[in-house]
Amino acid sequence: MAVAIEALADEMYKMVAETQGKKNLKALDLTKAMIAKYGEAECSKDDCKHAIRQLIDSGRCVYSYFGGSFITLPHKEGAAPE
Amino acid sequence: MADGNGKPKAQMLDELEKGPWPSFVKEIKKAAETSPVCHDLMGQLEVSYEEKRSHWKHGGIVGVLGYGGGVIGRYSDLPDQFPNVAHFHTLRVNHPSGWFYTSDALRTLCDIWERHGSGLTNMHGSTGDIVFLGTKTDELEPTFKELTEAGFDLGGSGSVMRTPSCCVGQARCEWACYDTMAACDDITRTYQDELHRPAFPYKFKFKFSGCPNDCVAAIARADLSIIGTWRDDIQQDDAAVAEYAASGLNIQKDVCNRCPTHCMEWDGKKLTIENKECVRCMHCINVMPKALRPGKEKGAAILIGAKAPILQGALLSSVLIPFVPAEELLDTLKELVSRIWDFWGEYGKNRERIGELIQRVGMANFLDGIGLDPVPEMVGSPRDNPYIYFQGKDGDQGT
Amino acid sequence: MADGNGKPKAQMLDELEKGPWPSFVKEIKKAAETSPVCHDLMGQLEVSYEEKRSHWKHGGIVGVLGYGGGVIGRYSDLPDQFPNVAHFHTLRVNHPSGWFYTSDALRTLCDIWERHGSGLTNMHGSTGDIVFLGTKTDELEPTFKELTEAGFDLGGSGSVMRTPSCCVGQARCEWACYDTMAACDDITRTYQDELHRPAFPYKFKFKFSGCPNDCVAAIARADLSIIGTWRDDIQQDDAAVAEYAASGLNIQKDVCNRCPTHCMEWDGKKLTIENKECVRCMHCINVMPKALRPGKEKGAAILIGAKAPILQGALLSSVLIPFVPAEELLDTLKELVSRIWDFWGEYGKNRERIGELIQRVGMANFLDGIGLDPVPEMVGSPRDNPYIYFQGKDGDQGT
Amino acid sequence: MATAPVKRITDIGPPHYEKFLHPMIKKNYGNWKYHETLAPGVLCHVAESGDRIYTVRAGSPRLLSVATIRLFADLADKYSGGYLRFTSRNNVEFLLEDKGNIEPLKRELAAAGFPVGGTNNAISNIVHTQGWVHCHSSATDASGIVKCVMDALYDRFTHEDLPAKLRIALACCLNMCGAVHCSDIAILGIHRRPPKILHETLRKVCEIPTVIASCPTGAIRSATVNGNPSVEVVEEQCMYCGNCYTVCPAMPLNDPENDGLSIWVGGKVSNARSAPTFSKLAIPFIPNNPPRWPEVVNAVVNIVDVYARNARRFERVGEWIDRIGWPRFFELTGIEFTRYHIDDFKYAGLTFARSAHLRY
Amino acid sequence: MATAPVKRITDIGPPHYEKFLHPMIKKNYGNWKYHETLAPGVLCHVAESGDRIYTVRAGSPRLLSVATIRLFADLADKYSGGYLRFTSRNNVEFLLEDKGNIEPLKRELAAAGFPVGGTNNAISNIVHTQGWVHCHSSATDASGIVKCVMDALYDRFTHEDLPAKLRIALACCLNMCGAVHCSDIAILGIHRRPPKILHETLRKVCEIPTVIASCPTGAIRSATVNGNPSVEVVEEQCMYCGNCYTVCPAMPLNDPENDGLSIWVGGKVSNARSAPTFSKLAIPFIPNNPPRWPEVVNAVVNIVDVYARNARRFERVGEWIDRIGWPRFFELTGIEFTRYHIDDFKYAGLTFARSAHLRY
Ligand code: SRM
Ligand code: SRM
Ligand code: SRM
Ligand code: SRM
Ligand code: SF4
Ligand code: SF4
Ligand code: SF4
Ligand code: SF4
Ligand code: SF4
Ligand code: SF4
Ligand code: SF4
Ligand code: SF4
Repeated sequence: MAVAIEALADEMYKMVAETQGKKNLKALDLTKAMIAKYGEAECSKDDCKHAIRQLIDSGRCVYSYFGGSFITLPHKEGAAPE
Repeated sequence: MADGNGKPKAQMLDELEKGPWPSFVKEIKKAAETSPVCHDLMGQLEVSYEEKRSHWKHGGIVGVLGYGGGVIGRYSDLPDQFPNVAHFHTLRVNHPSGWFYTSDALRTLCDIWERHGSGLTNMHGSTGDIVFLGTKTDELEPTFKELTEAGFDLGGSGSVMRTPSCCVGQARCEWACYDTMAACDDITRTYQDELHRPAFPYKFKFKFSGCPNDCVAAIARADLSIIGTWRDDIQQDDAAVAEYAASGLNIQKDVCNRCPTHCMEWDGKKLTIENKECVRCMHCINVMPKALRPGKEKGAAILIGAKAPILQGALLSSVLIPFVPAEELLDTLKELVSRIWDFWGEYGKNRERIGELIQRVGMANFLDGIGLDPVPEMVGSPRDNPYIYFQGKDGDQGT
Repeated sequence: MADGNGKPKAQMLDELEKGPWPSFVKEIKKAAETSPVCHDLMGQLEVSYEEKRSHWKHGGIVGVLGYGGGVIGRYSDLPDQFPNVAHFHTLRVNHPSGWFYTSDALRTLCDIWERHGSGLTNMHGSTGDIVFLGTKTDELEPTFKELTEAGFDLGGSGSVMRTPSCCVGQARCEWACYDTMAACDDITRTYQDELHRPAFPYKFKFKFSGCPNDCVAAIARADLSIIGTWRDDIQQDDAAVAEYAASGLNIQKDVCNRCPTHCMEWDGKKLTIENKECVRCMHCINVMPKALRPGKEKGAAILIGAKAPILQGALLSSVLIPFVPAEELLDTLKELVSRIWDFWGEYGKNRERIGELIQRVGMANFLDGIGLDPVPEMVGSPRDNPYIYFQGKDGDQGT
Repeated sequence: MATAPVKRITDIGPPHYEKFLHPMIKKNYGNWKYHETLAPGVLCHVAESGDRIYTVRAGSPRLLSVATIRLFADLADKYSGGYLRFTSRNNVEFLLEDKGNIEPLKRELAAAGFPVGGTNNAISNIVHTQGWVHCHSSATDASGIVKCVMDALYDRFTHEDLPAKLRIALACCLNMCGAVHCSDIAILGIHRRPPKILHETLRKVCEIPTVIASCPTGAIRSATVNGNPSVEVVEEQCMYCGNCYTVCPAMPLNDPENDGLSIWVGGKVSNARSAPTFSKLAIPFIPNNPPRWPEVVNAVVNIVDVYARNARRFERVGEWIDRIGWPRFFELTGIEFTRYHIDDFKYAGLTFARSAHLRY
Repeated sequence: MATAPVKRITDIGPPHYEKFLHPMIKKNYGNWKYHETLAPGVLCHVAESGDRIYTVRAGSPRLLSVATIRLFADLADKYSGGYLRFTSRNNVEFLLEDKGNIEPLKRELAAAGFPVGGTNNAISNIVHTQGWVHCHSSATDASGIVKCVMDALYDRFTHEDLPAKLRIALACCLNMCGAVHCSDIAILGIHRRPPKILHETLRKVCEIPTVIASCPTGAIRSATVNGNPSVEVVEEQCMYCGNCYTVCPAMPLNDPENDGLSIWVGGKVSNARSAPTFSKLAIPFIPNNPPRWPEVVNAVVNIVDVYARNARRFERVGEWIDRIGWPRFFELTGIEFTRYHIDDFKYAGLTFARSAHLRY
């Protein structure tokens, strides 16, 4: 049975939260991790895409950019003035 | 500046109001009339001019909700001195194909930007977007809201498909071998998700040129360069050729001698083109537009891989599909793109453009990966080194 | 073979006696008439033909006393079956410049080789040596003794200067822009030590061609390629040009259109060469030898770095000194060579040819190392990537 | 960041271009027959139907205030039925049905300070980037230099008297936003010192493995600084590309004394005659000298002038140099040939002069 | 090895060439004016002095017995005052003062089986290497293939009816002894399997670090085999260059089933017209098929014939292909284009078709 989108999103969120500050994750990293975990049959690329979209649209995560785009927890920018 | 709002005079920048070419400093000053932000921009820029260095800092996280691209975060490193540009983000607004506008559309954009930002723009950015130059984090979402309500959307930034662009094509050019504007618009629309939500290893650009003159420089700066061309013979009007000759054009010297394959002959009366050897460079057509025209069997070549030099040196796109008839172009392109993106997603490293990936894994492996057969049109010439990785198992006698 | 000495018949090799082109099998058989070694060579070769593989083994250490080059050791891997070729070393005998001989000199060589080896030769090896093909270890020294007594010496192998070679040059060619034979002979003689006693990181080859036709393929296979050329204008005999035209040569098509810089014009009567743009390719001269000749101010260009593909891909030599007047050539060359060898000795790795070293350290650093100034003639074009290592310290404003 | 409004509109893409097309263009779309040039900056495209559309192209500084855009809009309303477009080189084009409108439009543009030209064998607008106006990465300004160079080349924009098209582009750092690497003349901002390392910031905002991996020459190594993990740069291995700065804001390369410009020549994009090709190094370094950058202006004008005097008809800069050879290019322009011109990057060997084709 | 004799002569170099020069050559050395071709293989060089020297060039198998060399010496005595030379492509040239000797010499050469020709737009001798006659490294034979190909091209040697010079070369392994890499047509022996490792021998005769360093692709790794240090080869990374075998005899590549030949085209050495250039891959693999290698012979003859029919005057093979394009070369010759033709080595990217210059 396919993994629910919400469950994927939660799991992705956990990954992002855990690696925050240590390693920047890309959408592709999250997708590959989920597929590795559940297998392509249970969790398609498209499912992951929807999960990421949910994660972002809900505001739980945001995209960041440092030479490449990553998915991260919302936070105030280092460069932004106080 | 002269308006005495307490800021130092921009003496160096004032020098750039002189001279006949339109002045960007005048533009900033014009905008300053209604936008205080522009005073601080002038101020900080004057400091840069004095110190010979940028005073901007990276910004990585700002954007509009749900999108991962379309906004470039930017902060001043002199925020105390120039508080109005402490934030100075840009919005990249997706331009309409071919950069066509009505006066009303332009005014709508102006109004939105005057309300929410500096009132300064680039028409356009190098990728082709309408660039709204400088606003605060708070204004991003409201600007976006007004833009979408007016029918505009953001363009790309980050690891996404970037805003595709195209030459004026069939709208005003007799040489366009396919409908560049339709193709550009269709691809932009089809891949909205890929444009707004970064899911790629790095950026991916499309550019559409209607003929080999390549008026959007697709071959130099697009990961996928779609360049119009034709398959049959150049259309030739002998009477018009004669007119050019009569009017003083030196056909031997300026046309035949400059043909890269020397496949044209001019005997003083009749121009003969050995079309089999013509490489469709456009030169003769460019010189004699009334006499020569691209053939009737029109379409495009699809080339892959161009990019700027960072990191391993610049690349030009190279031929992937030598010819697709105009009618089949969009289907072929979409089918192809999905396979390319899959392969890239699977094997591409962070910040690795498709052209770099192809170089790393080898073109033949890339072709295998996307399911295309090798054809000689893909190479300038076959390999000259003997370092061939033969496939297959022991005892394989074939090639 | 048909002589019934107990060896299997060479049925496959016999097939190679057929056909109009002179047969190497016939040569081996001729030699077999006086040399039993050749029977075993035929035998082993027939086995190779049957099994589709070489039956020779490496042999690295044989040679003549005091020399580190000139002999290639070779052993059979079927010594029991073919004891006469259990050892089958070759001697590389340094040929006279231009491969000129008298009948007597040839007979002397034949006599020596018949006494001491297989009686088989290569006239000549790819580097240019007389190759004495196949003898035993014991015979090396006696062969060498007789050779030197007859005025011949060994050529190169291993990490030495290899036997230099040259085109026929001024001995029989009207185009030779310097005396290739004298230069080749002088360099060979000057560097006898470097030829015989391996002191380099790897092999080093010289080849001398009298003009850009490059009849010894210097640019493709010599570490130092000396190619004759001229600095002034092509010598032109208008009457002779007219004769060629009259005799049916299509000067426009076959000469002017094929000139790489299109610097020739033919108006049906007069040929005009824009000599400033001529790249001295030789084509027009080749086609009309009676009408056109190299200029009078003759000399050579010195190019560096050619080699076969192992390991990093083949290299062509590239321009190091664009022009040296013929009179100064030998002095310049020797001065240059000593600096090049010093640099190579200092920085070259084992099995690194000079061309590979230059690529590794960069041409500019190499030029610094040998004390030559950069000139634009050295490059096909300047760099197209922006990855410049600027020299000098902080605050250095210069270039 | 604001929370999503109920009916947030997203992913609509740009407006469809058809809405913005002049009726005559819509009618003759895909059916143009040929074109003529009426004057520099003024084209006439003739359709199979016999219809004629007139294009008037005006130069633009690209950095435009809304005031100026509104001016263009007003001019469009007055002369071209409200229809206009921008070009791939950031010029503005008015699309006129009525030939009689050409001259009045040109007059108004002139009065407002916008030159008409840039077509055919003219120098068109300079494709350029952000510079000190917006980019953190810039080794020089963009708009300012463009202004100075175009002031000097003004007549080359309004006249079509060059041997062929001549395309100039400027990028303010090695990222080369724009088609700078394939321009007849490219002006490129360059750094010449390795990045400084802001160890404190680095610790907070950068991933060390990513930083190390970002360096194409392997010049960045991990290091412990004041007891904390950080990185160091092997200075001799750095060629100032700025890639580390792109992935890590704590490694700025700005250096007022050593930043500056370089000039590149002979690139092209079109397939006309010769294949597209990269620009090659002409001048390795010119110091930043704001506000008018006289050295850059002189360098560019000199190359343009020498080209204009020497090239044959239809020879782009690179094609001209191909014919006369690089030695003569350096001789004619008086530019010095240095060690920096000799390639030492990936394909270095292939750029050496690997033939005896020599001109003296 | 023998001990040194008391008066051992060393380092004398080759005999000075002057001793071997025909008196007429000595007299006119450096003063030749022009030359003419009297017949294929027969040249006449005319000196400023008016003197004429006649050259008769005969084909040779290169691998010569002393018997044949003596035959040449005898012919030289009879017809050319005892003077002769060999060419850079291993032909023999007799240098005649007396025009009347040309025909008798040609007759005697013909009788002895040595064809006269190879000049101008003929196919000259095939530059080649040792093959199974002497080299351990060879993936194929040399002399045998050359014999078969030249048998088939015999008329192309004795006639000068090609569009231009056509140079063929053969090398029996990737070391490419000879100018194989710059030939109009090159025949190259290739291995297609990684080396076998003779661990016992390796232990005794090879230095492991040297072996590892020898591999250009880094395919060789150290390994412990039967408790002893040795190496292993990552098979997918090996492209069979044989360099490890050159430095270590314990890593032979011979493999009768997989060794064979490849065909390369379009290289040249001369600077005439186009610059010197490398040969490019035409046929990736042809199995060894001794004694007459029919597939190789047919492949070469086919390319020569197609070239002869299609090229224009003075177009070398590579120049012809440049004009017609590679797609048409493959079409006209019927050779299949495969993945192996696409470069994936160091400069791969530069060999892709980086323009829209396309022929259909
Ligand atoms: C705004 C714009 C320049 C302009 O003034 O027009 C621009 C600005 C930046 N570019 Fe660009 N690029 C812009 C078009 C280009 C182009 C031209 C094109 O798209 O046709 C290129 C060359 C083509 C290509 O993609 O290879 C280009 C090649 C780069 C690169 C090098 C990419 C590479 O793979 O080599 C970088 C570096 C990076 O991505 O980290 C870069 C990075 C950047 C960044 C985001 C700087 C950074 O490292 O974060 C710049 C933000 C400047 C700012 O403050 O706004 N920009 N950039 C152009 C986008 C406007 C628009 O959307 O229309
Ligand atoms: C409007 C524009 C396309 C657009 O959608 O915006 C355009 C429009 C035309 N181009 Fe272009 N080209 C345009 C950018 C380009 C570019 C891209 C660039 O400059 O970055 C190129 C490639 C440049 C390069 O090679 O570096 C380009 C290379 C050409 C060529 C080839 C010239 C050559 O000999 O190399 C032609 C043919 C000609 O001019 O003879 C051409 C011809 C034309 C024609 C004549 C086509 C036609 O029949 O309508 C158009 C009027 C040209 C003129 O300016 O004389 N167009 N053209 C672009 C105007 C830019 C500007 O404002 O100046
Ligand atoms: C005898 C020899 C030099 C030597 O010292 O041994 C020689 C002698 C001449 N060469 Fe050569 N070339 C000789 C090897 C070469 C080579 C090297 C090679 O083949 O390995 C080349 C470079 C080949 C290449 O480019 O791959 C060579 C490229 C030329 C050319 C340029 C042809 C072209 O169009 O590319 C000419 C000019 C011509 O033939 O028009 C030329 C012309 C000549 C002339 C006409 C020069 C002269 O005026 O005497 C000589 C008689 C040529 C003929 O065969 O028709 N020679 N010539 C070599 C004869 C080899 C043989 O036995 O066939
Ligand atoms: C005999 C000869 C071939 C022939 O049949 O003519 C030859 C034979 C060998 N060559 Fe060679 N090379 C011969 C001319 C060449 C040439 C041509 C030239 O000198 O003009 C080349 C290409 C030019 C160059 O130097 O790059 C050549 C490039 C090589 C290479 C690759 C070198 C490289 O840097 O890429 C090797 C491999 C090596 O040195 O380990 C090699 C190695 C060898 C060895 C020593 C094999 C080995 O690995 O130990 C061969 C010994 C064969 C044998 O059993 O006699 N041979 N070799 C040629 C020398 C005869 C002579 O002295 O006249
Ligand atoms: S690329 Fe070709 S079709 Fe498009 S505008 Fe330029 S000339 Fe016209
Ligand atoms: S399009 Fe180009 S290649 Fe074709 S005939 Fe015209 S000039 Fe020649
Ligand atoms: S290289 Fe030139 S000088 Fe030497 S033989 Fe050939 S044509 Fe004559
Ligand atoms: S030598 Fe070559 S470049 Fe010079 S004029 Fe003759 S054909 Fe042209
Ligand atoms: S070229 Fe460099 S400095 Fe200029 S806008 Fe692009 S990234 Fe910024
Ligand atoms: S600027 Fe470039 S070369 Fe220098 S350290 Fe940074 S990434 Fe490396
Ligand atoms: S090419 Fe290879 S096999 Fe042939 S002789 Fe040279 S080293 Fe030996
Ligand atoms: S044959 Fe070449 S690639 Fe293969 S292991 Fe040996 S050295 Fe490496």
